[in-house]
Amino acid sequence: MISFSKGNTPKIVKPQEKNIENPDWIKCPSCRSIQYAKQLEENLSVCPKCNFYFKLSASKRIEILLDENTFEETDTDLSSFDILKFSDTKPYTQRLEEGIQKTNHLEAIITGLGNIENTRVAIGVMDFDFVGGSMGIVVGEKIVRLADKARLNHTPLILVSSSGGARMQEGIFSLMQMARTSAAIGKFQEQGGLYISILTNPTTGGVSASFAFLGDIIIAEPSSVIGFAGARIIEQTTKQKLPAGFQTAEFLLDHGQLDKIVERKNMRKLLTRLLQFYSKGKTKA
Amino acid sequence: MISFSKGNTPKIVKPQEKNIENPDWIKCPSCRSIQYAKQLEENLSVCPKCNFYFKLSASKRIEILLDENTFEETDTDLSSFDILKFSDTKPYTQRLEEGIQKTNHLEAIITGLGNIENTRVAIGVMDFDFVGGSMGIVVGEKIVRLADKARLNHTPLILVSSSGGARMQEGIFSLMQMARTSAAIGKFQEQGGLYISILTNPTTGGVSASFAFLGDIIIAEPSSVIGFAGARIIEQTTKQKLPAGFQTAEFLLDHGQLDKIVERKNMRKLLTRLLQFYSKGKTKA
Amino acid sequence: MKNYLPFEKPVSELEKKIEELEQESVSKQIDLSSSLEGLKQELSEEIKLIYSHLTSWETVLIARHPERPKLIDYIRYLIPDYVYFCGDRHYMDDNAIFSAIGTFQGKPIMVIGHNKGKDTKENILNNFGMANPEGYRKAIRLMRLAEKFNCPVVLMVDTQGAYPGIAAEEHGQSEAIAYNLREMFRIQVPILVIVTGEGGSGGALGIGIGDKILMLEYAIYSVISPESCSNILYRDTSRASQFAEKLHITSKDLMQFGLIDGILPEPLGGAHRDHKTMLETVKKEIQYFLDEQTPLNKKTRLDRRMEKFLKMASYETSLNLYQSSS
Amino acid sequence: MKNYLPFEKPVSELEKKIEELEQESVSKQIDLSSSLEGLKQELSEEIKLIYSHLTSWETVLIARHPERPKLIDYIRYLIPDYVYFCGDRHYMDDNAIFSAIGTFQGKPIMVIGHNKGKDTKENILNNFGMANPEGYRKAIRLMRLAEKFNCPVVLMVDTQGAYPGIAAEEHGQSEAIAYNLREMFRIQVPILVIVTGEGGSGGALGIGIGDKILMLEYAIYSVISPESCSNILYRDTSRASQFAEKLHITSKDLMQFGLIDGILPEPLGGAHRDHKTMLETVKKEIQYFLDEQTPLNKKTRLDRRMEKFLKMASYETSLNLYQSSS
Ligand SMILES: [Zn+2]
Ligand SMILES: [Zn+2]
Repeated sequence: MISFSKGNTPKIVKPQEKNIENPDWIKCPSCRSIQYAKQLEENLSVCPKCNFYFKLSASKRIEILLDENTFEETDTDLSSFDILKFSDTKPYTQRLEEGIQKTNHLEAIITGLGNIENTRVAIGVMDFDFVGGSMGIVVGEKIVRLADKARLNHTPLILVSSSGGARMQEGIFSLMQMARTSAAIGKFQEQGGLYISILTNPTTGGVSASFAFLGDIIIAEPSSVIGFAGARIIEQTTKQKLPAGFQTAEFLLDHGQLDKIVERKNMRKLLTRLLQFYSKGKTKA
Repeated sequence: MISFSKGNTPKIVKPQEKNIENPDWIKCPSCRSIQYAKQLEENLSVCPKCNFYFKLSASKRIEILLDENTFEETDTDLSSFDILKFSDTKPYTQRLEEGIQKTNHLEAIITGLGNIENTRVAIGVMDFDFVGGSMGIVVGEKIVRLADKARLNHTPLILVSSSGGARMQEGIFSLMQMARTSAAIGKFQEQGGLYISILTNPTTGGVSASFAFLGDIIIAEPSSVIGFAGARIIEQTTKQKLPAGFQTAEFLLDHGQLDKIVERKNMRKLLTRLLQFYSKGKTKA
Repeated sequence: MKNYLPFEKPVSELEKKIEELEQESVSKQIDLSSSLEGLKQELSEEIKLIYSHLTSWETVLIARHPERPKLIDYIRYLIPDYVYFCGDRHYMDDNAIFSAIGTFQGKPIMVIGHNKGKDTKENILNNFGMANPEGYRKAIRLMRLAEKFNCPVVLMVDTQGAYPGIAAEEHGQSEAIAYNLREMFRIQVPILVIVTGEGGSGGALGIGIGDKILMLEYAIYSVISPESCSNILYRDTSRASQFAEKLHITSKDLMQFGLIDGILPEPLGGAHRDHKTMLETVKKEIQYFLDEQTPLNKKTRLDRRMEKFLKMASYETSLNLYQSSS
Repeated sequence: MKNYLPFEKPVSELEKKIEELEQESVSKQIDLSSSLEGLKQELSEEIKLIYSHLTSWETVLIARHPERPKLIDYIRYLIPDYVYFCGDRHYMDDNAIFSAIGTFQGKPIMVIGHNKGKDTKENILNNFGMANPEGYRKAIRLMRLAEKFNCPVVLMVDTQGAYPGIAAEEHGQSEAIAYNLREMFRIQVPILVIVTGEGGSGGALGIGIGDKILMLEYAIYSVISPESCSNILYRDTSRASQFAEKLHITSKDLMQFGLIDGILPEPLGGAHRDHKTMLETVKKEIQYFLDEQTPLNKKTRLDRRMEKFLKMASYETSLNLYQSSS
């Protein structure tokens, strides 16, 4: 349980096991094959049968991308508060609690500094399991602060998105995070900083339409759903059938929106290469 | 007759009358109505019946756009030479001669300084009757020099295009004028200069794909054909039927390529307004 | 008035009565001026009463009122000698965004805004003011043109949101909005943002960054429309009016949150009842903004704009707000 | 060799003879080495003879040779650890332009070029290296990315021209090329342009502005293809070879005109006969270019780039050329 009273640092409770009945076996939602959980994890949560990408927790993503034991998390004390006293099918505070329990983190993004093949980077990774990876005040704030850290430390900035968009439950405060993160990233880029944006399934709405699409380089994981408006809303509004593969990474690549689609297992290698080009370019001959 | 020997200033011969049989009456190629020449000229060479835009000579265009007696032509001494000793259905030198006779000018562009409602501008106007308004070394040079004059005199720059593109007969020298004019205009714009590009029928090829599309503001006359590749070539290459109105000003406006389409009779008024906004914006409060 | 909102029923009845009485007075040639006087007084008080107790949902309806002044009304009033511009230079001219330069009290300004139509025909042509990526790209292109003219920019926000269409996604709606969010912090001339009607989500913000942000009294600004919010959470729109309240979307809410710099009061009964007064209020406010901006140099202006947005809705600011309110 | 050009007939015959002799030597187990030696000597001399008397039209055919090294060959050789990038961020990824960053002798370089395919399938996929506006927009976007990486750019030109298509016109082919022509003068990192095959008109120039312009020996660079020139003037392409001559499109012509900075000699019989040697020549030339550029600061570089193009093909320069040649 977590206490949301005026800015206290909340206490973290261990998340519950997700599959109470049979935690060792996981069914692939795409090909319906049954995978042994450990093996699936070793395969970076990509189905070995059909290549379906399971969502990855932020911690796992950091483990995969960064050199071992180099990650120093920052702004760990920032936790969300129910600024609008919002409640829908459940109170917002309950959604926050559930997010914390599910992810073992205080918010939908983990930020910090770490190394990729010995190159220091500022990195932020979103976790969809935390209120749909939505961006509220704390997510926005952590990105703003991270961009600032990257700027001051002259390190490249990497953000891994996985989000349904702005967090409705914080209303207009969420919307303004689009402006704030874009401002901070602009400031960082203007001073020569390299920002690599990695889009994973899904990256939509207010996250897609702000920092996620401001990358100097934009990379996506295969098959990720990426877009501004929801497919259902588009269908309702336009009364048209959506084209095949609409809003997938592959569709966006064809339409010029992405630099690359890269498999999860090759992401670290690609980042390593790009970071090395960047640091070699910056060093005087 | 004109002498093309090493850089001598050529002598100008009066152009022949165009309609030897019946110079007072002109047939509209669009609606086939017969127009009294004087009247047509008073109507700015726009058919009063069907609104067809006859091509306008550079001198006439300057007369229409500028305040009376304010035009000071520059670089009047630049005349083309047959650098490749080129000859096709006729020798290039003959084409030049014919151009001079037709237009009473030494090249396909007239450049100079003048006033529009008392605002000083640098202006260049192309004349299609001179070798199809094509851009060779001299046209390129005159634009480069004009952009430079505009830059040094801090006046806005206006170019009125009417051209089939680069001048084949000067080969690769013509192609390089695309780079040169674009460079000069970039230099002018970078220092805050306002460049208004006016596209008239036709503006295509190497002129379209260089200075003509670099305007801070791009205005076209109605129905003008504007495009990069020739319609015939596109049809032959793609084996597709061209859409209705393809490569007309109206088509380009729909496709976001133009700021405005303005009737010939309103062009001076529009320029006046834009120039006044510009100079008022530049003056300190 | 042609359109009455549901909660304006007493108003419509009174206005009907007044009209009848006026006709009677003319046709029967009798003096009913004292009765009329009384009714008009009553009407005015009724309106005052209703408009002093508006719910958020009622405000939404006013913000969307078809007779509310539209972008083109402001442009015609503010810069009657305007010249408008088209096109993103790449793909399309998006009518959902309209932009014009003109002389405002002796100096040029550029007005760019969402172009809601004044009737159905215009609305269809302008896609109800819901822009495609090309609209956002046109907008930023013209802000840069404003830089060249060294003229301030007034951004007028009035959209349900960016258009949720197939081509919009294909052409990078996300990229277009994101790009503007970043680049508007670099536009060197003063930018005044006025939310005149609906401030709908990213589609509003996409032309919503500036040195000063104002809202008309009955304008709204929201991360999501109340209907969509209800739809997402309950799969129907029946709770829209509740969410209008919960989302805190009125000018008063935003002012309290410190997210806007001011509220422009609307004439009695809303801007749709009296265009002239509304236009004049906006005009004065622009003049006031320009005077404020005059002494600032470019660097100061851009630094402040950046600071403003980095501070607004920040963790610290919001937490303080939260703590002081609970 | 799979493809012989018409004027290479003696070569093809000799090579066939050599092949037959070699097969005979193997199958009959006899020593024909002295005969072979003689034939090979003859072959070499034949090639030398042919390639020292090439007409302009023959050069055109070599420049278009299907087995000539293509962009991807250069990229694989120069920057084997390359990473490529896609998209204009607005509308499409245009395969006709390919672009990759990689390590060249310890430092990153960005190579951007027209992407002619190595076979029919690739050619169809890549539209024969004829770019749409999106290709030019991708190119300039990636030159700006190169600025961020502080890495030099090598532009490899090899196109018949910008694509004459319907969508190309709709999406602003003119604007895209014009924009690049202007913006390439502002790219702050060194730019080396190498015309490797066909330098076709505006489509070539659209990625053809740089600090140094080189041509491969048998590359061509022309304002219009000889066929189109003939077609426009005589309504058929029968005079193409004449116009190849008249248009002065060979590397030697351009060098004499002062429009390029150097010619990269091709291996005996053209680059298509010996990729390795050609690739190595290009590699050395890039190294040489990078060494030249190292001491320059950004301002000097950009000033010189601008001056270079303003002077080249200027009235004065061209008139002098004309006068000294007549
Ligand atoms: Zn599977
Ligand atoms: Zn007519």
